Amino acid sequence: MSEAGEEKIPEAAQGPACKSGSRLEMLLARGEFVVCGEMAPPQSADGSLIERKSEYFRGFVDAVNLTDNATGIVRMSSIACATLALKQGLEPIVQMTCRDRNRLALQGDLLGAYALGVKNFLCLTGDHQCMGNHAQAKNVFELDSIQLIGMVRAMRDEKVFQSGEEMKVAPRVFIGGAENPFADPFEFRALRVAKKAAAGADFIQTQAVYDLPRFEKWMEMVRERGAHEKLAIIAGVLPCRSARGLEYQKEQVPGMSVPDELIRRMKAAEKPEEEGVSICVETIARLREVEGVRGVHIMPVMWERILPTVVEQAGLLPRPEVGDEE
Amino acid sequence: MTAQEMAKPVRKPLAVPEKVPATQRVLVVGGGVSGGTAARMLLGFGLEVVLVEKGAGAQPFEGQAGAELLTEARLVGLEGNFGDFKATIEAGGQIVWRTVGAVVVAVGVRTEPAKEVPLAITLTDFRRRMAAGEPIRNVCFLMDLEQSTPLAEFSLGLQFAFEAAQKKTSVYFLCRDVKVAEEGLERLYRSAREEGVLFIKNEARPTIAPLAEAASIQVMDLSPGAGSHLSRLCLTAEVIVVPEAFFPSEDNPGLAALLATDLDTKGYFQPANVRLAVGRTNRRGLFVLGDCRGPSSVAETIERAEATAQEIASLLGEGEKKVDWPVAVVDPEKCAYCLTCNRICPHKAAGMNLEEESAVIYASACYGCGLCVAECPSVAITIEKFSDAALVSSFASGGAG
Amino acid sequence: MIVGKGKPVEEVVAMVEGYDRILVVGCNSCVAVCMAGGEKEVAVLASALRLAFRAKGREVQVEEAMTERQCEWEFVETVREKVERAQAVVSIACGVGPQTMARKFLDKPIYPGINTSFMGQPEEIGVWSEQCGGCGDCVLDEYGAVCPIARCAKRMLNGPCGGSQDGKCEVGNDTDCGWQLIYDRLKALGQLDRLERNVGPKDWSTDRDKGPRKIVREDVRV
Amino acid sequence: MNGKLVAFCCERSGMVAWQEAQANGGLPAELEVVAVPCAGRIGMVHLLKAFEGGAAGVMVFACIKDSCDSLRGNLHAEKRCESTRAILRSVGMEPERLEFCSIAPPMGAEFSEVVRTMMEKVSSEEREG
Repeated sequence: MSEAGEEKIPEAAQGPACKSGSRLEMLLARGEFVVCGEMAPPQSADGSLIERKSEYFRGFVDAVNLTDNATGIVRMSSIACATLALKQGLEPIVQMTCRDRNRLALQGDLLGAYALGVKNFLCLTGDHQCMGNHAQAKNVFELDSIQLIGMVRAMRDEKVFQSGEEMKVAPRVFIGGAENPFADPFEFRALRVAKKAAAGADFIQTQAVYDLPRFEKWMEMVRERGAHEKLAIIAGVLPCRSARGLEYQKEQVPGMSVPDELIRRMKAAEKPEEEGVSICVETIARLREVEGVRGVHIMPVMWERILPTVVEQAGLLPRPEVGDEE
Repeated sequence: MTAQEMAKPVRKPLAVPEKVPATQRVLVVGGGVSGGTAARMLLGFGLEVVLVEKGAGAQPFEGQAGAELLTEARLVGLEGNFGDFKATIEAGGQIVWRTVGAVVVAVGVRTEPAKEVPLAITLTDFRRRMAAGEPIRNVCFLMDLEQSTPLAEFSLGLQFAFEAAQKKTSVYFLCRDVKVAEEGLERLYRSAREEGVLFIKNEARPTIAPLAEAASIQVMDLSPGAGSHLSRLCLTAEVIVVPEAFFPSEDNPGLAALLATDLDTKGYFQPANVRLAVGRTNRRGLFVLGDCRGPSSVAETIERAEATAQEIASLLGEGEKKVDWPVAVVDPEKCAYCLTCNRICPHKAAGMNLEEESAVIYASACYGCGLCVAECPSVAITIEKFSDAALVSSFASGGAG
Repeated sequence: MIVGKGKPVEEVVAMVEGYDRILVVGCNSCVAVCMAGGEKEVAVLASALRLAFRAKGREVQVEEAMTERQCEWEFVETVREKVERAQAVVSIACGVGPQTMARKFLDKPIYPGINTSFMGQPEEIGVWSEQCGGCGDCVLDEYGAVCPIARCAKRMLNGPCGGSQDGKCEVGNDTDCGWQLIYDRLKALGQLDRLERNVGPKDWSTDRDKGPRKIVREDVRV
Repeated sequence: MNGKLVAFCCERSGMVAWQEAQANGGLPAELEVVAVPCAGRIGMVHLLKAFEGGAAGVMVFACIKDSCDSLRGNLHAEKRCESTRAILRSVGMEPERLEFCSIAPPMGAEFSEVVRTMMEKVSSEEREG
């Protein structure tokens, strides 16, 4: 390979104690067990939806993810939703995928979002467009998530664009990545975290955990590589409303592992919604015991109003204030 | 091209050899019941036999002339075609080559004995003893021991019980229930009963104690009409037979690739094709016999081995074989060397001529089916009798214009 | 080789609807071998066109011709006579062929009869798979000779995405996960350490992204 | 169209069945039989040429499943018939004019039946067309 050589990550990349000053960063730095939540942007131009949904998140989570045309379905842009969320007093995490934007658009959007007050960015490769509602689209994918993380880190720490040219004011952002411990090849999954840490990620949010033994095995491999000390692992959970929902994830979502036992439990439950919450709360309790897990990321897909209940039953209230001292 | 144009023969037909060599020697891989039977018969027909046996010993050859026994040996390569196969054999650490006219593969199956039963032998061992003609006074088959015996093994047990009874051996057949869910099984069961096989319904593991030259077996007979409710039976049998589970050998996929033949979905050399009965395969001169085609009874195994030996003898003739079947021919000028024929030929008759940089169809292996002719992208292959011209000639005159 | 597939016949019929003399030209190279544009396919398409026009009550003359390689001037020249006789030409060479014809026969409308898809290989009779993306800067050395650009749906250079499961890609259609293949291959070669390294963004200027490409070999050219 | 029917027959099955059917009588005079070594020898082009030559209906008689001497010849033939039917559809002809038929050597009566059905089909098409 001639051009795309090994990325040299200078010592400075380890960064100062405070990289962005985001609430998420501060709480993690203080050793708090953080809570993130995922909010789906509206599938229309109705910005007031963000306002309404914010009720379910304010005071219950430390930061909220705004997805970026997730699963290839067009929604209001993540950055626009993040600015609306900021107005609602929420701390947004902007998701950026490499599917729809090249390095020019990604850098430009990062600068813009930062100028609008966004401090957390989750760098993703993105679901393939054929899974969504615009399968005829041409994709970009000229960077992968690890390269995107590296690019954002270089902008923040070295004040350079991908071109190597310098900028006057760098975006001081907190950089996230994602990992799916349940996808294959399994042996690669911890290495990806290590590579993301090396590229400059500050935190990792994982795919929803149902299969705890596999998650624990993965965490063990992450710890072997020492990656959990270089970045914060935030484990994903997904409160599920029905057995059918779980079965759908098991069968239709690539790279998901859902134990049959959970599906049986949901099927046997008289009130599946309550059972779904219980499963989620139990999962959070077990995740808190796993060494190296620094928080949870709750993804209440199509069921955002349940979020306060989950956080409360998990005993994660009240959420700490940044100014608070323990 | 119009049909009329197509109907005109464009070039002279390419030459098909009149005769192909037919080496008077047969390679037999595996020296079990079927391999041994085939080998002995082939020798009897005056053909030479090279017997390749994995183990240290094989079925006795009676020191016949023309027989070569290679023990601790395996086939590692097979080039060439019918009449002129070049076999590479590893024997006792040495590599040897043999030219043979036909190949018989009879490598057997892998078996796993059922849960250990004291003093018992397996179905395969029993068959071996029967085949060797050992006199057995009485035998007790124990089926459905830990779990229900699979149908294939059950039917073999039934078959052996029947065959043993025919040889005046007294036979007890213990099982949870008689399985007849396969064509012919019901009939076999009735014949076995008629021959005197005693069926005993049994659900518990019997107690077995050794006697001087036999074993005593205590069971509860649950058959309807077996006395009050539970009657304790005490049987004496010289031989106790338990089923084993049969599995295709792990070597089969590698061997099949080497032989350029196919396995069925289970991994046996059993072509899903009624035309390939007896021991035939997709290739002329290549035969597969015995349990590696799927477990079968002694009688059937021997019958197939004999029929195959006869077929080989008639195929190999007397040193040369007249090509009296239609053969496809490649025009090297037109051939794009794309290997489509090589991939599509079911008989593995299409190879590569590295010097000509062209495909070549071996007359000895070709069946003249025309699959390659239909698919050749360069229209480089023809079968004289079934050319494009011949196929469209009847309606070419019908007025395409 | 370059792999393509014939266009639906009705699409071709619609292209040449108004003409009375049509020439169908194939190519004896890649597309012949991938059973899309060889002599047989020329005969089938020509036959289909004749039947199509006959069903519409028109007798249209459809001639057939083959070129050795339709991407080359000299070979295209060999069918000049037939081209000049025709009012329109249907080329079933890869996308290069019709363009070579169009540059050679300025007054002749040339229509494509196949959809050219990718550079790939035959997997088995009737199955072809994409293997090379023609990115202009080969990276196979790093990936055990399994191309992440052509064989990963997201062209990822640093490892598999989260949609890889049981060796298959999230795009479905029984597509193999390119990264599973890379991983398995490097594991077998004992070269998994190659994957530990962070690979920076690729320079795509050697790909299509710098506009139509041209290779000029000064050592060959005089 | 000249109302002819063309039957491509595998020598091992279709041809034998045809001979039996012929011996029993009653095959239409319009029937033309083309012998092939295996149905897998037939290409799409031969089927189309038959129609170009004026055939009103074309039939392919191949061995039944798992009894083809060339193992997959009958399957290839069936696939090519499917593709040819698709072409007939796109050129505005009735795909029913092409029939693929699995047949065993002694099935002379079935052979006659397939031909008779095809004859009826094409003559009703002619009337409607």
